[in-house]
Amino acid sequence: MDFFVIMLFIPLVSGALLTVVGEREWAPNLNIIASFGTFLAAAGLTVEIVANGPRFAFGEHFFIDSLNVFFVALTAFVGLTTSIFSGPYMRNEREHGKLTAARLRLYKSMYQLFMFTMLVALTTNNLGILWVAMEAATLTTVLLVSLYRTPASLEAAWKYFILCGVGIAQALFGTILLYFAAERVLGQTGNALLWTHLVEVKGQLEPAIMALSFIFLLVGYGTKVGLAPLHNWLPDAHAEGPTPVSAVLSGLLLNVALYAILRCKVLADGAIPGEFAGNLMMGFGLFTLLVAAFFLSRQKDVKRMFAYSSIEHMGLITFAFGMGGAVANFAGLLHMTMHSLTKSAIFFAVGHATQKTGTQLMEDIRGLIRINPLIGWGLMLGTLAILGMPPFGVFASEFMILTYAMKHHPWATPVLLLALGVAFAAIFGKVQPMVFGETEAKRLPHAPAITPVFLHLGIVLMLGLYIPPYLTRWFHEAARMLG
Amino acid sequence: MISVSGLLGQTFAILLALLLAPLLSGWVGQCRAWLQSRSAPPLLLPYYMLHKLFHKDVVLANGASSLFRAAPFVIFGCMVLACAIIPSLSTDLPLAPAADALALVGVFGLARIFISLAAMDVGTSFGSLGGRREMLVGFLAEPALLMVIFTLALTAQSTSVATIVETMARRDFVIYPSLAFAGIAFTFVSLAENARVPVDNPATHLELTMIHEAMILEYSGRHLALIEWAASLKMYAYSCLGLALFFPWGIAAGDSFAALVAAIPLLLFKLAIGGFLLAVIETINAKMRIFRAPEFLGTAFLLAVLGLLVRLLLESRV
Amino acid sequence: MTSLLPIDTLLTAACTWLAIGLLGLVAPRNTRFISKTLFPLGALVGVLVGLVALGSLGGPAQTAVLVIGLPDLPFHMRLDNLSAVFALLLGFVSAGISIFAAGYFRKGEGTAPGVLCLEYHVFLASMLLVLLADDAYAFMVAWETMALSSFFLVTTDHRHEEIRRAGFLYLLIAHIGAIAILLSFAVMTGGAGDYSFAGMRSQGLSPFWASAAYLLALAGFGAKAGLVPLHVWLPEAHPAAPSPVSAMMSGVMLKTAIYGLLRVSFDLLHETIWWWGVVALAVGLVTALFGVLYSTVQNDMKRLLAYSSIENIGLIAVGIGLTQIFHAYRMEALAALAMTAVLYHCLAHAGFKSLLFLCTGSVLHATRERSLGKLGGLIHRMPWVAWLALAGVIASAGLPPLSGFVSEWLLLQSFLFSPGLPHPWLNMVVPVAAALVALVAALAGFAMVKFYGIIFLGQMREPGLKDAKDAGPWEKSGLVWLALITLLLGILPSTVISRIDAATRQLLGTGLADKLEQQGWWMLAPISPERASYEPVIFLVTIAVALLLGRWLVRHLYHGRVRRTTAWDCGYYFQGPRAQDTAEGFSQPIRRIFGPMFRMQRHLPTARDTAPYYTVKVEDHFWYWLYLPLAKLVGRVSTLVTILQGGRIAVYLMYSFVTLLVLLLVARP
Amino acid sequence: MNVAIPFSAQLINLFASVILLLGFAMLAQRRVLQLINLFALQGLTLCLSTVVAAVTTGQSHLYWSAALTLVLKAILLPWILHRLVRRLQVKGEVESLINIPTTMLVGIGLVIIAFNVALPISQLSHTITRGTLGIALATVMLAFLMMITRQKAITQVVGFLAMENGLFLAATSATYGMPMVVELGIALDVLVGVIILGVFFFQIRDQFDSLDIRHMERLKDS
Repeated sequence: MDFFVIMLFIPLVSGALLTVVGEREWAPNLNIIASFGTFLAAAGLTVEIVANGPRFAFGEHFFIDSLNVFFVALTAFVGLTTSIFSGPYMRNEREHGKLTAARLRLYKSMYQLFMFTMLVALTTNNLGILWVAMEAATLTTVLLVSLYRTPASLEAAWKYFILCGVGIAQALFGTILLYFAAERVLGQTGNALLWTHLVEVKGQLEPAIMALSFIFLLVGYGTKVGLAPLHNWLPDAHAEGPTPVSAVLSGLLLNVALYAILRCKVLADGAIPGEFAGNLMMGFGLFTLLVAAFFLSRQKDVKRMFAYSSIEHMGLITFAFGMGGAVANFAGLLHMTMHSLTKSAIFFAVGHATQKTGTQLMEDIRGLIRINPLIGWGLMLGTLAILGMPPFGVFASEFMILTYAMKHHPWATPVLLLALGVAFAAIFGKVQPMVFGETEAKRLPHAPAITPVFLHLGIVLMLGLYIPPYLTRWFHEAARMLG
Repeated sequence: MISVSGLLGQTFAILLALLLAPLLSGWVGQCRAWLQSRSAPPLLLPYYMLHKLFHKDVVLANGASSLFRAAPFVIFGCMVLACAIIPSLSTDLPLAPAADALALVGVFGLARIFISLAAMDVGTSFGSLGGRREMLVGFLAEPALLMVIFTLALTAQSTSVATIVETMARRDFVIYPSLAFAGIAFTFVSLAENARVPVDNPATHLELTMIHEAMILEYSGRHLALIEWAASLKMYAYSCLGLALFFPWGIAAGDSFAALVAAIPLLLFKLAIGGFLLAVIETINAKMRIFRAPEFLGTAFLLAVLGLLVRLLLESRV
Repeated sequence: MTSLLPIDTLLTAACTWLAIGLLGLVAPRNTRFISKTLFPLGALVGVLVGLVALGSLGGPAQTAVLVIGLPDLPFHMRLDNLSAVFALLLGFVSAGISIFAAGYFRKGEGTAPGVLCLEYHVFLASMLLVLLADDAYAFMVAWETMALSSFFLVTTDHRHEEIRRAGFLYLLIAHIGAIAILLSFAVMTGGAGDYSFAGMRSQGLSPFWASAAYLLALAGFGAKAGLVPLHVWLPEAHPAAPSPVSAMMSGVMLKTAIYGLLRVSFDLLHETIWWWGVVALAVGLVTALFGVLYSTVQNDMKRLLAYSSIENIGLIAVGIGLTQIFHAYRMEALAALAMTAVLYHCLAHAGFKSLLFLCTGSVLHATRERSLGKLGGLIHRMPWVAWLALAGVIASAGLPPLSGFVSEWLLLQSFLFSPGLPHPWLNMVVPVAAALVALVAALAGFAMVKFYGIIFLGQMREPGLKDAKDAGPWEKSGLVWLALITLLLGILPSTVISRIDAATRQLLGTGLADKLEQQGWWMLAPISPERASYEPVIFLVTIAVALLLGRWLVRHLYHGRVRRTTAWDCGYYFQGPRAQDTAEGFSQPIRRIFGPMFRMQRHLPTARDTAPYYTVKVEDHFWYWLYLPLAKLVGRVSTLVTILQGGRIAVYLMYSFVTLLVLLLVARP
Repeated sequence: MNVAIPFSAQLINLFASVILLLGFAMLAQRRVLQLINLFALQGLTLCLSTVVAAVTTGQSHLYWSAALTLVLKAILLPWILHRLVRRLQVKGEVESLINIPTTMLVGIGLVIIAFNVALPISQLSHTITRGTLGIALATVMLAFLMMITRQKAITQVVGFLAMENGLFLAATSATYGMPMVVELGIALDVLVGVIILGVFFFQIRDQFDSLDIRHMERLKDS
């Protein structure tokens, strides 16, 4: 059996199945089982790739190497934990009368389809299909964001759709230009959009076209990553969608978009002399980081705040990849992993917290540690982790990024310092009173799933202190591929 | 190391201090009376006082704690130590290495802390007022004294009082302007530290102006005797320190017993002059308001620092 | 298996602390098990750490590499003499605090005891790891874990708004400081990318980059130590924390910052530039003066002590600055003297300040009161605490014969021998600095008299104080332990210095031990006995003999009758507790003399007031000069930035469009 | 630069110019239904241009591409949009944020920019229709401008689709079309997107009683 085929097959089929069977008592479990199956297949695929090296699938249209298998594993894992989390969460939402059975059906099927599109985007070798999958991921999540059908969620979904649609149209223009450049070298074959072919001839691609193409790709996919000033859809979509969706948007979709940029950056770097792509990314990264940090201090809605935090971290990661080089790439990959795990854990905790208190306004949430110590501690530790406090793993990557920046781009460090400081003050100043203090407790109809929160945080903690050697090799391999 | 004559000299110096200190107080009192055209009290009045106080019962306030009772002994012990290490007759003092000039300031500080705490112990209005004022005087006087000592220590390249005195005594006669600054500062500090006019008035019981007296209001009997004795020891110590630092001639340098004996009349003479001058100062000055005291001591501090700087500017040969 | 090296023992100790902490989670609500079993165990480990560190002093440096850490950067550990001195401090002082804590933590005060136990022991272990860390990553991990665990300890009683605020401020400044430290390390790695300390040592940085590294380290470690103007968290966090935690933070944690500063400036940076010393000296002086002045006007006993800690850290920084100046001019003997003063003051302050904080803990438990204005006369009800606190007070005031005096004496000595520096400006400035140090020392006495006098002496200001109970046996033993440390450090300086001299020699290449060993153990004469000497034992014995002899004579020659009656007080009729000085009243002279140093809001009663009252509120200028404007600035920028998110989709599209256009027009490969 | 241009290339350039002209027309158009018709016309022109390219080069998949364009862009999508407008009873007039003449001026500026950006690249092309790359870019930008300036949700969607037209033009003219699988994928995405949008319109109207996007400005931070 081919792990890869199974991995793509399960979410597609289960998505269809969930649409057909509708909302049943066991539907959430089916969702979890499907995600678990995807995760197992992804794990199997990962082991296979780590052991045997890169491979193709479906002719040359899919290509799995150490770079994307890493994202695949991460996506499948977070997909699994999110599905576990969403079980009791969505039931509670239904009890609270926010959702109907039909919506829950839509949610589950779209969730699986969303996983499918992301996995396709991650594994495809064809930059055109990558684009198609990204657009499809947008479409599925638009429906997820507007799940509550409230004016706010509709507005958020509309903005999400239009902004990301336009963004991704620009990415398509970039892809066309890329094809245009590739065609001159590879000829009128179907191979001219295959990354593996492109990367072999990247030195011969016309620099002028590649520069233009990269600008379009960066602006296009960058909209999806949430780079400022293209980020405007992101806080709305995160804040108004259901929390599991916020978790996967923040933890996974942003990563996938950034992955697309990274694949293109490899080509641009090969074609364009100098550090054109890297400089652009560094500029965007720093600007995003700074802007997001200042946004943070003005937030009132907890999910919105953590959405800005995601923007901030995406800025930092983009900056890291912009610097380039094995260390920075490694740090960037590590930071993506840590951010995905931590941010989704935070959203899980936040989800339960908002359900408990019935509000997303931070000033109305108090004393979580008294309502439920585990949620309280989960949110507190998750926040500290995302703020880069050791011994959590986010610090490990921030450590590498900061020291590397200090060494190679010392001019950037004051900006980094300022942004991280402001972000710390903003987030921590708001989360601390939410967790601490006094409150009146309320019980939820369905006991929250706390395991995913601490599972994620446990992994993040472990990775902060000890990164297993095979993981290191894998990361190094991926970082090396990025050049 | 420690010679027999040194030990003898040390013991002698301590005994002399214990004996002479009340006399010095008496002498100053007498001089003051003369200068103010009053009939003078007997020269030995302090001794009578001590005798009387020792024989009286101790009357303790209800709120007094064990610290209150221990303080006079601690203060007395501190003053004895101070007198032991200041070369009054000879510089050959076995106890001298125990505390150099900085530690000497520390000894005075320790005594001050104890007396202030004791003053606060009973919990009366005047007691805490006195304690506070004493600390106010102290925190300005102490650094000024330290600076004076620094100036001299720089000249002598030592903070050991004995070494300073030896260096000062042995030097050729050169005019050190810094010493003038230091001397004036030292005088100011001494006046403040010993509760003399213009900072405090040892003879007053006018409640709102007093410092030292306010602190010891609740003491009686032997405790009061010890405190009074310690106060006179302090004045003696300051006088000897001033004399030793600024007029060191005549203090026996070695362990020769003859020189030591010869130093006694000279010391008495110098103390008599010093006491008289103190009386003069007290007579021609009026007591200041309490909030003038910081300015007064601040001036002392400033002068001492100036002395130090002048010393560095004009007299260093680096 | 080879024999167990000290470093292995210390690492095991750190693990044991962690394990003890985790054990606390087994039965998080079982106060008895946790306080009477786990905390004493922790104390035992502390003693062990102290002994091992003591034993390893003077030996060669030992290293270890752990499996954990980053892929290319496993945790490097190293025990050298500098770490050993501070590990010694950590071990012995924490032992006393843990013993005290065994009696202190009770049910129903904030966080569950089990969680508290975890936080506390993680705090201990992380401090030990900070001292042992030998690469940037291990150091930062341990450093921030320390900050984090102490943050949770500070917010133990998180129900109070101001405690949460204090914790937030603390963690914020600690984190910003940590980023500065991180950048400093990054600079020190140079281009090599080797983050181990060994790699940093071998870097020959240019003066510019070395200075950058030093200044970053000064800012970073200064934020943790409480150097002005990064001190603001300290007077908030210390009062907020439970007393054993305040003691640990003030006594031990601040010293880890000093350790870091020493490590960077004398070990990792191979060259010292003279003006670094001037910077440290100036910052130290300002800090010391600021700290002591503010400590005199505080009305909360723990705030008073917190400001006093700021003062002491300032003095330590002065010493470091002096050492750097001497070291830069190759005057190694003097540098060694100043360095000894620094190390000694670290030890001394750790002892007496934790002693004092623990005493406030006992007072707090006995009276539930932190405000000085509501205490008084506790010496009658709590004699143990009172007399032990007196030891701390005397040491803190820098008076002989206790520990504080020794370090101050050494510091002044090193000032005294400073002339001869080949720099005329320094020659002039340094004595003035000495004068300020003297002033600070004297003011510290004022603050301490206020602290002690108002809490323990006088009449009880509140009727409730009559029920105050003295500390329990566990608390007492902790206090006695720390008082003993203070006493021993006070009277055996020569012995102690000849032990810690190994660290001085490691950092500067020369030390004081040779000279000290020529003289007896009782004598402290760092240069030569003719130049300066101090014999605390003789000093103490002389005073004691005079005291006892006096007492004996008085007892035997005169009768020893004592009568009790009401106080005399010049015959003044009203003698209630309100007649005494209040805490505000006591510090009135300071407020008057140093008025411009404080930001004061005063209300003075007039003669016509029907209900006259007097209030004074003293605040920190730095809030208004630095922090509030900064916060306002961030707020303004945030307001500007949020314009970006105006809600109109057309505008959002335009951002995207303009970005694209700008890139198309401007960006060129 | 006086090279004789083959007739087919002239034809394609003509069609491209028409597409650009239609882009301007859409920018200037106030009525929704007319806008949709213009969009359909643009799709048709695009299809014709693709057919010419297919005939000239003999690339068979370009025929498929042309057919796809015809069905999707010229027939299906306009039809769906028409139905939507009628079902939702969108009022005829569309207000613009900036008045039309100004928009046109900005549009001309954009065209200049687009031509200049595309010029160095199109010279590298060896296809017969290389000049159209600039026109494609200009079309994309004009559509973008339309999305920015129009206040109705439905006009934004038309703008979005017009942008896709520009992209298709770029794909066919500069590179003789993308690989078939990609084109199919893109077409599918566009179709699904429009269907989802259709569903969306109803939801938006239910919640806001209007399709005016000015109602959707409540999520903000400033």
